[in-house]
Amino acid sequence: MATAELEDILERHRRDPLRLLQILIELQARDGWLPPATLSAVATALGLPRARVESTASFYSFLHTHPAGDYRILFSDNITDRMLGNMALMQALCGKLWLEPGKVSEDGLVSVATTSCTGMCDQGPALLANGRTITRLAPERIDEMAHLIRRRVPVGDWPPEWFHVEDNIRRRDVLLDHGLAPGQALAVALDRGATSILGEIERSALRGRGGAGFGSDIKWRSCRDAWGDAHYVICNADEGEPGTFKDRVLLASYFDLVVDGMCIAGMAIGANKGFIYLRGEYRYLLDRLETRLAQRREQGLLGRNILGCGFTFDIEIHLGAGAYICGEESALIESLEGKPGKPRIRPPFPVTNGYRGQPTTVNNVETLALAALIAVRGGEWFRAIGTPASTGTKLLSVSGDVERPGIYEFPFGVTMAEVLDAAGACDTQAVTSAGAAGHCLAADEFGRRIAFEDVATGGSIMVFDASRDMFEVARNFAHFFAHESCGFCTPCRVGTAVNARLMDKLAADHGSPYDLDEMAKMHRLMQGASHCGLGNTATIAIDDIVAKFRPAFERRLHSPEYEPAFDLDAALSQARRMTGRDDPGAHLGDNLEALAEERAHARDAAKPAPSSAAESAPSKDLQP
Amino acid sequence: MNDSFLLDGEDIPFTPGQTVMQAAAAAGKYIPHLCWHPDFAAHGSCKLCTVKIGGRFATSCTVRAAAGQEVENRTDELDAKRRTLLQLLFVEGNHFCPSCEKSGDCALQATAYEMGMLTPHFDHFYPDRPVDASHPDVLLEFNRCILCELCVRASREVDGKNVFALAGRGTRSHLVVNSDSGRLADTDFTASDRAAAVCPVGVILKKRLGFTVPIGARTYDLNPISAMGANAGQQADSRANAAHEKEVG
Amino acid sequence: MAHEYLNDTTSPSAAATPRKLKVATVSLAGCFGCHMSFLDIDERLLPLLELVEFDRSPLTDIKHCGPCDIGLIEGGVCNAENVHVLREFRANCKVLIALGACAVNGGLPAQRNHLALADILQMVYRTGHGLAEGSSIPDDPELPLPLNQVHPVHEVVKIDYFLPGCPPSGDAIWAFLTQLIEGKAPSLGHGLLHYD
Amino acid sequence: MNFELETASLPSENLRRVAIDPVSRVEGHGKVTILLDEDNKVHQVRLHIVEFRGFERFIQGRPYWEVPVMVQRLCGICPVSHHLAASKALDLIVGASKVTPTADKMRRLMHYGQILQSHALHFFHLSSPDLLFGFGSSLGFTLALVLFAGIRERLDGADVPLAFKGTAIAMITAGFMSLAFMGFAGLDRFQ
Repeated sequence: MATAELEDILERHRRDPLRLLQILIELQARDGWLPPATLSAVATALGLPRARVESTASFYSFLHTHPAGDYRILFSDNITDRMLGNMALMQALCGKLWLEPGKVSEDGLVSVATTSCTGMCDQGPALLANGRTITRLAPERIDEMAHLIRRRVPVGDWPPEWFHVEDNIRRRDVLLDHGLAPGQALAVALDRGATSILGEIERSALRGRGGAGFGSDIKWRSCRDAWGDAHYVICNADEGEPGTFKDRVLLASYFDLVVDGMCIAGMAIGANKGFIYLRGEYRYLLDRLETRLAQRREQGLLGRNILGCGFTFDIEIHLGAGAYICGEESALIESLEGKPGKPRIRPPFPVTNGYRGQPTTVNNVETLALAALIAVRGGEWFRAIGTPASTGTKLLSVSGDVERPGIYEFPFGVTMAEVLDAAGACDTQAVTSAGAAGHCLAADEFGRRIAFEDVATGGSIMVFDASRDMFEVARNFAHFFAHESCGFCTPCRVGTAVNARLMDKLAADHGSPYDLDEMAKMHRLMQGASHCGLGNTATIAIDDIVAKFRPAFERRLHSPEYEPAFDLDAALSQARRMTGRDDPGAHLGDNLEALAEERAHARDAAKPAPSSAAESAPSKDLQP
Repeated sequence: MNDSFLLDGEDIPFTPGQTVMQAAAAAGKYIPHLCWHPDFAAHGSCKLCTVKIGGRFATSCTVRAAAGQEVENRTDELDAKRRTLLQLLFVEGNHFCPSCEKSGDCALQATAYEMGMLTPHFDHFYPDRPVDASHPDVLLEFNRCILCELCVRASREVDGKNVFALAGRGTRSHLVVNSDSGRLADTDFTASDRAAAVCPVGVILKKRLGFTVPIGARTYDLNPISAMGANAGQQADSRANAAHEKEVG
Repeated sequence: MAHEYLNDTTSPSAAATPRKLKVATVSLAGCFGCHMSFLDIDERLLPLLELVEFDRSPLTDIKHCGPCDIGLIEGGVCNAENVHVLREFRANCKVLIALGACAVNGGLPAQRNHLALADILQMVYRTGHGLAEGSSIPDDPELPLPLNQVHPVHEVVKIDYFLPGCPPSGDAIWAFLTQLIEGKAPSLGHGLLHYD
Repeated sequence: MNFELETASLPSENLRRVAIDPVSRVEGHGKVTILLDEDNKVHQVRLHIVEFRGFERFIQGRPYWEVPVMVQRLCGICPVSHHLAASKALDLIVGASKVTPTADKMRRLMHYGQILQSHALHFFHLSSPDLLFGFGSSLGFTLALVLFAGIRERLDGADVPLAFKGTAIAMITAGFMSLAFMGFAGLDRFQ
């Protein structure tokens, strides 16, 4: 990377150490990886210790500190992608490019690997090609892709229809049919003023749509009342929960409402600056969103002196780089500050000590959009929808074994059965109500209602029909959490790894009831001892699945007694290869039982009489 | 009368702003811990200091003490949870105590003794981690790193050098040093840095001090870590004292 | 817990004198240091011999372990033969005790685990310093093949008790065994519990 | 030249294989295989050293001062020998070609201590069981132990030089006793 180009990037980012992650993302996009020399140059330019730059560069999945090929293909590997056959397609692509998954091809041309859910479960299987999303993969598309890669055709010149992303909106309600013009809500809010708007939000009893369900008015009020030399509004568009793609649709087709919501939040808490933390998997939206923000600035709907009311509020979009943990608000803020996404010690909470230590409100995309709607329609109107404890509507991203995967907007209180019916699910065996980090409902629970007081959800509804192996679902989740754990605290860092290994042990037919007890032990350990929500929720779905679909696990238990996790015979592979031996003694496979009999026989023969051990003279102890 | 809270039924006074751990340590009461150290900002990652306050789990090194709190500390349930956490740490790295010069001065080992850990229980990871002997006076043996970041904090907060940082994510997390080559020799680290005498395990070791103190005379041979009371947080290294006596004596 | 089983067989019922517990010991990939430490209980061997009798062990030179109450396993699982012997002990012993660091966590021999076995064999028998020209890796079928990694015994069979130390001191072994035989869950206080 | 490792390739007429496995009268792990024909005439006998651990490879890359402590674990009966061998190797590395008299004396003392311990061990643990077990073992073995325990009790009261108190004097007595018990060695022929 010529220093001139590096200087250009650093200049554009005003050599601001807080923008370290954004700088690294641009460098990664240009060079395909981040060589050590680049890390050193960036560290010097930003006046940061090189170790700090290395710790950020090595944390995020989409930043590579080792060569990853000119083409970096990442297959989305959520359980819904598996159900749509992504593994076969990946093997096919690897076959055509003569490489193994996870490795770079000999000539450094291409690497193929997996990544966590890319938010395309309604039009999967999907992959990221150098960070750009390609949906609806099929064998022909894979064949042509291999062809394009071998002929070194730039990703930008690949067939445009590959990159097309549908909204798949299936059921609209008050939010998706809001009918407001861009800036309309903002104008109303500016007209009514902060106190009145806060009153509306309070009357609406709006709760966070990211999944935690924290009262938005409480968050905004405590943020406004916190002292600080600057206040910030952050739109959490990380949307990393597997099976969730509602924010994708809001950003793609309702962006103005979201921006209005951010400006309203800014006005309410007295902030002049907002950030949108856009997940790296949605990079394809970046230019479109930046253009729209620029237009709004021209139209006086953003930036200085909005609508002539003297209110200044501007928005910066920061990209994530592949880290599910950055959905946690304090980890998101760490990432916004150019650091690895490791959750902070809480308290203090972001509302008092957030971005740059200043009072910050972090709200989900959907929450901000609803706030704008409430500013116009009023709190009472909103409160009349849904249930008393869960007011308003909820966007549900429904995927998996359904006729019509997509976005369904329902008032809170809708039963799971109604949602499944609307989506055209049949013969449903199970549903995960909050992606990998929530509960798993069996058929007898579909009467339960989607609401914070019953089935709480961030919007990810993944449906599994009777043909699905629920063990594989649990195993996919276990690997997801082991891959996404930030590694900060012992129970989650090592606990998720142990869980993933236990799942692999069962999958390799080495399982026994002992291993199911170990999983339950990990569940108990991580509940309450983990540093953040990831560790505390990493085993909930798994624990549910083991409890409600035990046969799917029992089928996997190879023996009632404890078995080793590793394959005994395979453990002799290197020795066999080096010695060239293949005689029975060189194996530990199915001859184990036979050898045990033989030894038992030898033992009985060796002892003439069942006398006490001392009598038999050792020197005459010759086996026949 | 300033405020106080109950720790296993005992009254512990505290001054406002103190965490439960700080107040307990000041009162000479031992709460198991690995990543906490009285001289540095709390970290809250090892989770050994998990207690129960009013029936809810809490990380005692980060949670503020409050009047009237009822804190459960050395209960069977919590010590069992701590044993499991220790087992996870033991299988994640390579901890070969028999040939380790920090044995007997190692907080991980002493805490495991205190919790009565007899087996690592889980399947070992046996990771492949490097040894960096490049620095003339200090050895870095990453096999024993428990990612407590005491060295990171010491080097940043006291030495002002930022020699250490954690890189990677999840179980790929690992310690890195602040040099282009990645070697300790190419940093401004010296054996007299505060960060050189803070490692609770056997990663950052001053050279030429190995096995100077005979078995039986090392810090935790003499008394268990729980008996170290307030200075339980001090990273014990009888080898340093031995070397000091040698120079002074 | 397994030790309850031990308790009721030795509680002297009025009529029969207490049956002696059958103890078997073996060293898998161990160095016999733990067996030596076992002998370090010195004269306390006598009271122990009133409670137990030895089945297979280096002492009695019995080649195979018959049905026993307690199996003391020293050493990790390093080769195929260790697997057979360990499984034989599991099949025959009511209670298995992992004795010493090798059995408990792989011990020193497990320091090879981060290396590829193929490279180790290559260096030791073919490319190492001072080897005769053309020397090769032994391939006699009588030799058990080494596993790719050394495993602690609990990673191959279910183990009931663990007695760490390299070696555990004679006093630690004595305290551990006597508590176990009295039917108590063994615990080692400060000074007895060591990993080095 | 590439010499073939000699192995027990069974010749045409089948020989019966008898294995003494494990060989337990020595530290370490071994196996003896004997090939006999029908009328029990021995054709081939081999001692197989079955244990491979790879110490020589995995001590590479370790801090040099750890190696003596690591290689002790090669053998639980003669750890001192391996420790001293490693120390001597390190003498060359650290340039201590001339070892100080104290160090030399300490090394000899350690080695003598082990020799005494090994002799007692070899007699009481490794060879005497063969002799005594063939002779009503619990009686013989107990006899040896009671004598040994008795002598040690008497030693507690005896005026033993400070340097020899405790284990050292016990080992020396064990050494003398093992010499005394050598007298039983010839009894085996009366089996």
